[in-house]
Amino acid sequence: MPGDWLYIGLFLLIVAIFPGVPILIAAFLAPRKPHPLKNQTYECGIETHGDTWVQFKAQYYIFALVFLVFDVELVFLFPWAVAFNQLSLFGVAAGVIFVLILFVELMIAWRKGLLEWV
Amino acid sequence: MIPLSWYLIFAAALFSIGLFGVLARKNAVAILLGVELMLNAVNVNLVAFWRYRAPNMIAGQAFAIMIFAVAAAEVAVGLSLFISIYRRRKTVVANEIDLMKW
Amino acid sequence: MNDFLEFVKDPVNGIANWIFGLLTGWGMAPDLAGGLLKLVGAGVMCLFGLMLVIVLIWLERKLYARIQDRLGPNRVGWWGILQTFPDMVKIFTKEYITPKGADIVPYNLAPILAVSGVLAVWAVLPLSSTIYGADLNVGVLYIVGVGAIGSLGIILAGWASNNKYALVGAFRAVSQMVSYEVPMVLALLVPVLLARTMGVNSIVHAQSVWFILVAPLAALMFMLTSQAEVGRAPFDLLEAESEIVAGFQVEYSGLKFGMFFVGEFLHAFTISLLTATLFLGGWRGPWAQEWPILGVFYLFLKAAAVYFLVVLMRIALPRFRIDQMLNFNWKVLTPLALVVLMVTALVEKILFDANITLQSAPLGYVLVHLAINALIFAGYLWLALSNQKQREIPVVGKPRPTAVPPKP
Amino acid sequence: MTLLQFVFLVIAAVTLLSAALVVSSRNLVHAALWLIVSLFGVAVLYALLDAGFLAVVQVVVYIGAIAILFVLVVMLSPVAPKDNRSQVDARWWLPGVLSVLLFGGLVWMLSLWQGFTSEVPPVADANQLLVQLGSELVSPNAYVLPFELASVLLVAAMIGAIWVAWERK
Repeated sequence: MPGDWLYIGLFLLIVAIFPGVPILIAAFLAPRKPHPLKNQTYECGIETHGDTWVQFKAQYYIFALVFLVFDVELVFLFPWAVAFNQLSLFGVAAGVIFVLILFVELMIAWRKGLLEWV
Repeated sequence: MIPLSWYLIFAAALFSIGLFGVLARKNAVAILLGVELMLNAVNVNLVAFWRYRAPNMIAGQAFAIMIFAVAAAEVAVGLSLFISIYRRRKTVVANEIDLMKW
Repeated sequence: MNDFLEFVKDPVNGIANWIFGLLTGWGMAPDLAGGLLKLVGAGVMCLFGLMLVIVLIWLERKLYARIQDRLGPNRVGWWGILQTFPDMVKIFTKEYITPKGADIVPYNLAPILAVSGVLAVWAVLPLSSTIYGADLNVGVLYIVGVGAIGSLGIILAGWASNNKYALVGAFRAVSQMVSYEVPMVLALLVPVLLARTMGVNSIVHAQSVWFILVAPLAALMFMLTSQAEVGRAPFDLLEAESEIVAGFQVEYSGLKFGMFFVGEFLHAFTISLLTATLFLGGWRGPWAQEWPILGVFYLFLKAAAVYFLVVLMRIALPRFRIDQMLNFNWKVLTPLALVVLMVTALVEKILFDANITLQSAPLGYVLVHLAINALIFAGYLWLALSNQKQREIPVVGKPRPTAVPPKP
Repeated sequence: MTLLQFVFLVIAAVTLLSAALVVSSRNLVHAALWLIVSLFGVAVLYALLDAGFLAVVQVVVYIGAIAILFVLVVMLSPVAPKDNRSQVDARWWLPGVLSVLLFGGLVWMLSLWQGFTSEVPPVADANQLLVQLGSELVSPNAYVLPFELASVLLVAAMIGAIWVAWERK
């Protein structure tokens, strides 16, 4: 088991290095001729107007919020699924009720119109 | 092998840094970031105690999972309050949110 | 001769054992030699993944061209198979243009994250019964976790570019990738439940009958949602050219842009590999157990078949609108996935108590699960269609003829 | 010093450093990104503690969901990135002293405890642990009530949070 985690650690290190190396190599191969006009922000050819970081709709946030709650709850279910053979009927029912709560939650959000894109 | 003390000192340091963030930062989101650090420090402690003192009982891991749920709920509500306050009062500074302070 | 046969059956482990023997023979500590070998293995696996992209790009361009009644690349090499190499030379010598006001560190980190988030999945993929990196007992969750790192790269790219289109692309990426992760995780729970394990290799071992036969709905949902995770057509809202220029990658040039490109192609093939592994039996096939090298062949054959479907979807379907995309996720896939999970768990428990498992009575087991899946799907279709009638589509504007003949 | 100790020290240093940057960087997006590095370090520590499941859950939940939510909110509020004023209170030294005192006090109190330097006992196979965790989470003699309550809590939090954040027309 520790061997597996060692492999994962090494793999993550390599995975971070491998895409970086070609980018660095290309930085040496590529020409470098900066120009104030060239380095402008590209927004359809017209000059950029105003600040980029303007306020966006809270709608994006709400979807991320629903996702957060679902994600946390679903992670709980993984050990339940792994231990399925050892579970009594009560245990299985507890897990199913857990999913049912999620389902009801989704229905509430739907009925309240929280899932509409406006 | 790593002794338990290393983990405990690490967690204490992480908790203290988080506490500093909560007390010293002005921005409401930054305060929440500090709270996240503190919750993580607690989680490290729980898992370390489970591993070193009671590896046969799974309690430490189960508690840590509950803390994940609590952290998620806290972030969800806290950030929503932040967005709502920002929309009404155009401020993110915790000191300026003083409508309840008389 | 016998040694040679063993070597042919499993060349990868043969070479690994040979190097290990060589290193320890030189007096290296076995632990260190083992660690070094793991490092080399990880490096070879990554390199293999990245080299595969060269073939994939050619393959996809060729398929694209065939469906659009063109020839595609056909000048460099046989059937244009070497076309990618001149393209690489070109992209390597392109200038990096960093836009004014960009946040330098996140800006440069984003393309790396976009590739590494995909490549990291390969750490737990079993290529055959003996050729695998790590048989992690939480492999499935690991796959979900590193997927999150990939979407983080896209958000960073959009934010750090100091460009409004890029930022809109990043927001769309969040709402899309993050939303589609919910049914994806739900669909992944089904094979975990059926195999009673999260280890990817153990899931392959458990599939004496392919899980696509036991859980066809979960397999279908996994394919759809992972396609959305990749962010290709019909789910390519985050880089929709006609709406937000190129989305999060608009300010990238040269190989930094190329890395996003590589990441996308690699991701498309990786989800095919995952679908093949989790639902199509992975490396399983005739004699795959005795001849591990055959397992690699079977796995890639299955993955290629899935990849063909993925590419076909990309070519044939038009892009969703953002509200359609979110509705499809939250009002179609997620409720369906929740119901599938609940019913599968209950049926599985009843069958397990009645001692009908995949090992003891495969035919009955598969038939029951298939029937349940068909029932859920039929019920769902019936519900959806009966709701369809009540809904009316709001008319935005009256259609009018484009050319009205002038009145005399 | 063994390899594990070396890995622990490196990871702990990186985690604490990025945690310090979380509470001190002026740009909030950078603070949120440092938080991600810090959380990843904690995930590695879980893996070192033989809690592989928690390590991946940390990545899925914290980095995949909570940190993304933070980044999103910071990007949603336009003042954050260009606000170059000091982000800490004028009296920042007071919490600073308090934190250092707390750290010192905690370490001092823990060092009095005789279990402070306990060595690591053997642990069951990782897969067995996972099965144990799964069956205890839904067992009536263990954690089934917190398990279901966590679900209800998250539902309540989600609905409340959406209600608060919803833009009323």
